[in-house]
Amino acid sequence: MSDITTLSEAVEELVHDGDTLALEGFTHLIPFAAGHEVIRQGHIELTLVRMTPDLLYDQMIGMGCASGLVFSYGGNPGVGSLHRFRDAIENGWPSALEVEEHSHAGMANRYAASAAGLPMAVMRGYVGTDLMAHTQVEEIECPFTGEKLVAVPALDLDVAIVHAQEADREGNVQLWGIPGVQKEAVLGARRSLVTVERIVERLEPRPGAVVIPGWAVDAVVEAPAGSLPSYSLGITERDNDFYRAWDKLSRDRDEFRAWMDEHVIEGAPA
Amino acid sequence: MSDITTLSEAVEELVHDGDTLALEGFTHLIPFAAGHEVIRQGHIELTLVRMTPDLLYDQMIGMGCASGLVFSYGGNPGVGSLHRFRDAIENGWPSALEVEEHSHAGMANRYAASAAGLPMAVMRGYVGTDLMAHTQVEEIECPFTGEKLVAVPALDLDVAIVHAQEADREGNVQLWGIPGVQKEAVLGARRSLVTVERIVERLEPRPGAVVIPGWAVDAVVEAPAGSLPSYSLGITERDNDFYRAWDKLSRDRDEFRAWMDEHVIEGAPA
Amino acid sequence: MATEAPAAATAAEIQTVVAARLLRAARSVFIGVGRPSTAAILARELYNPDLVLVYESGTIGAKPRRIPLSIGDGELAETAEAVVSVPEMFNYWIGPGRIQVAFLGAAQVDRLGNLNSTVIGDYEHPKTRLPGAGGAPEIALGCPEVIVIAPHDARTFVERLDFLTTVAAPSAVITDLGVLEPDPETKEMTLTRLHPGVEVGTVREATGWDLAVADAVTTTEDPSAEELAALRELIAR
Amino acid sequence: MATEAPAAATAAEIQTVVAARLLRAARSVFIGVGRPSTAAILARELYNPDLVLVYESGTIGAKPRRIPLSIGDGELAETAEAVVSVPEMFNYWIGPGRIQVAFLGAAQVDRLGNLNSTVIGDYEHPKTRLPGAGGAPEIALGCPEVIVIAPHDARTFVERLDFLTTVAAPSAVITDLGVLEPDPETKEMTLTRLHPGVEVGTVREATGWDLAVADAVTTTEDPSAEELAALRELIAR
Repeated sequence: MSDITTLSEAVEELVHDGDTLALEGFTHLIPFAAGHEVIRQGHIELTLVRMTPDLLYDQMIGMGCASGLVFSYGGNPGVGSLHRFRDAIENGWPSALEVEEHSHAGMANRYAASAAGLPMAVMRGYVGTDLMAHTQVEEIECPFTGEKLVAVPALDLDVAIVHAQEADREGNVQLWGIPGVQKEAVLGARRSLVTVERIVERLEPRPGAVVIPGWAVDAVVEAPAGSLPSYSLGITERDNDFYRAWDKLSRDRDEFRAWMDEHVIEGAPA
Repeated sequence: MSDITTLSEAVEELVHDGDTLALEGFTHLIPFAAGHEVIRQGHIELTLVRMTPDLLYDQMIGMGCASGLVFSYGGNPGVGSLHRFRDAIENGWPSALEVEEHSHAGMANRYAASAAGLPMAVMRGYVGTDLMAHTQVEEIECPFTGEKLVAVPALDLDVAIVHAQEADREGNVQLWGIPGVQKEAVLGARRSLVTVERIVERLEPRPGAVVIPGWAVDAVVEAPAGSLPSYSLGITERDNDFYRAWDKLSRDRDEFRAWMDEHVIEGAPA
Repeated sequence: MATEAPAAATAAEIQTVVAARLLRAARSVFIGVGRPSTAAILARELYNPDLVLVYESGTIGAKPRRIPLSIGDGELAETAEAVVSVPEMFNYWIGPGRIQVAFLGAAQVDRLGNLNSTVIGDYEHPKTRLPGAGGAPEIALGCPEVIVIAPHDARTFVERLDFLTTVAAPSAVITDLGVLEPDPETKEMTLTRLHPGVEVGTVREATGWDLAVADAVTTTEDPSAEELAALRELIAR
Repeated sequence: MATEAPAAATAAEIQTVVAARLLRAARSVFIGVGRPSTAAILARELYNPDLVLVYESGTIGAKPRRIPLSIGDGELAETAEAVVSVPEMFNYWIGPGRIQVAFLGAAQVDRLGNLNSTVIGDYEHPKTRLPGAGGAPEIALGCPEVIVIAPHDARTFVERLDFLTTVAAPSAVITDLGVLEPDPETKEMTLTRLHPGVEVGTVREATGWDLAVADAVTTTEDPSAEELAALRELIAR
């Protein structure tokens, strides 16, 4: 049974400077509220892991939380660049960012290997690309057919944080809609936190739902609207206007910092 | 879009003597009606693949359909032995049966590799057991950690047959309850047949359902009660009495043959 | 009105109750059908309502009211917290050791607690073809603690397995005569406990190797009236 | 009442319509956001109602009524035949080649149709850090047919990629000026079609390598009034 606690307590207990931390959610259910709490607590030297850094990691990188980034697609979906991500890589602002990048298939398999407690996963890919020379991937031969495949290493996650629609009072979690790699992230990390839109008496089984038993999660926190400007299918809607506005808001370092101060640092929940 | 056809036509078109054939369903949704049609059509020299041969493969083996069996647990669950399976292995009746056995984890990973179109899957297991020397499994080293893991080869399936609760008129399939390895079997085989309890106008999304799009399936056949004496959750109930009765019915070769003649050979649907 | 005194516990009932008691503090247990399943359901009803029952069919946190005949019975799916595919069960749940205790049975057990469920006799020309490995090898490898439940006789407890199906290294072997536990040094399964009324000599005779006996062999606490009543009521449902 | 004649098709509109037409007979198409997604949705509405749209977010058979901003928009999940996890999407659907056609974009395209979406400049000290590989490398490897959709200019169509992200070997590159297809012998992307009003010289100038031109260059059929109206109505929704 997972602890049902507050966001500040959960982040204090589970996240430490220097951790390797995954906040997952593939376009859907991105745990913005939890990421903002990590920013407010001033954590530094984090290695941030996420397939699609999205606005959340743009914010965390721009606020100086990260010394490393492991990812596969660092864009503002449908809009363009992530300016804080680019500024960190291109100019080392606010600090140098060590980058380890993969393809989506590679990252997905790395998460799956972590969830399985295996050191690696085997797949087809990478061969012939320049990624091969710039990331962790090794050729491996099939002992039955002789085919050359590639191996990618499991992710080594200290903490995973995901957002879901619901949990019950025992901390059993249910999410539905696009499931991404959230189950793999939670199962693959040493410690895990799930923020939810609402805590309910009893989980009503839903079509397409992923259920994670409470005993496989360390902490559950109620965080209504906690995935905005991403969304929680059936409860909140994606704020596409904010995704577009971010392109301008985030271009200038000072404007970005001012926005974060006003909306994230000062905007702490009681 | 899959063809919606009759059971006899589908089996005639998709199953050929000598095929490697998987009829899957882990305790639940075992495709008995389709297996009986394979028996009626007199197919021989099949290599039958199934994690748990169960009564269905006991029947198919006893009726002389199989020259090979690939499996991981050949018992009558909760009851005891499968007598036709044992008679084939111990005494070569009605003909010799070449056996290739794995653990459940090995078989599950072999199905998953087939569904992924990969030649093999990597896992932990087998090491230290006598299975290692009697089946297809090879040591493989993790290129990142040096850990010795094992590789199992993908299944090479000509045909997969599974049973589900529902399909719509486009042949989209929905099953719910214990999902077993049915999705992997269908996606991993060259040809696939799904028998269903009922064809509906529109699939109503269900909690815990696995949906397989019609374009990923070759043929869909309506076969009400087609998983009995196994069951289709929400529609039919497992006939536990028959599983117990089979222990006696199947011990004697003549009694077995008489029962099959009366209930399967003569019991052909119009 | 006088109630008839209940019949004394049978050896099988004692075995089941002893297995159930081992789950008093367990978080989760992996079980097949038969006596292990009965013991785990009993433990959940009597001592440990939060015990998570996991069956290899894919049901996590099943809450059966009756003893299932097969590990895929509908009631298990309908009462489970989560139902997953077989590949997910082995890869994401069993392999990484998320299920704390595994209850396993076998046709043969050796002095280190290794198991045979494949063949009696030669593999190529078996005297008796058994069902085979099923989930056992990777369940034993993945679960942090393995407990073996087997009938105590010399056909089962053998000097040498006809086939090594599962490397088990159990923390305990619960039989209908007593309990064996690994010697801390040699890891050999050693008699540490006798069920009520059983003599050491009986266990020795029912064991196919020269059975080691602990210095202080304890005696199993008799099943309480409540335990016996609950077990019998469960079986009768 | 006289209706105003619609404005002539823009280069971007022609590019989108040409891409959509290539999906007339396709069974399934893998798409990201932007012009590829618009083209595929248009194809489904105009020519091929059974076309299966697949987004890497995990939605198979999505039926969006509007152009999604992101590949994970709620409408895609709500209208899909099936929604799967990202590992399942890549391992069970894309990897084995179940999705027939892939529409890919890129920041740079070379003469063999290989793609860069990683960096402009040196990898360690990039001039411009681009988003990175995303799903492209394994989508290009898995899908039987790859079609590249890119704006035609010399910054995009380069002699040498700054980074080889995706080995694509496309069957066609659809630009806003025309269509390139691989020469059957050399596999070099060769100009085979011009959009209405475009000259060969314009395309040569907009290409960073010495562009090969097919012996018989055809001209793209003008978007019909129906195609244009449908595209504009879709974008306006």
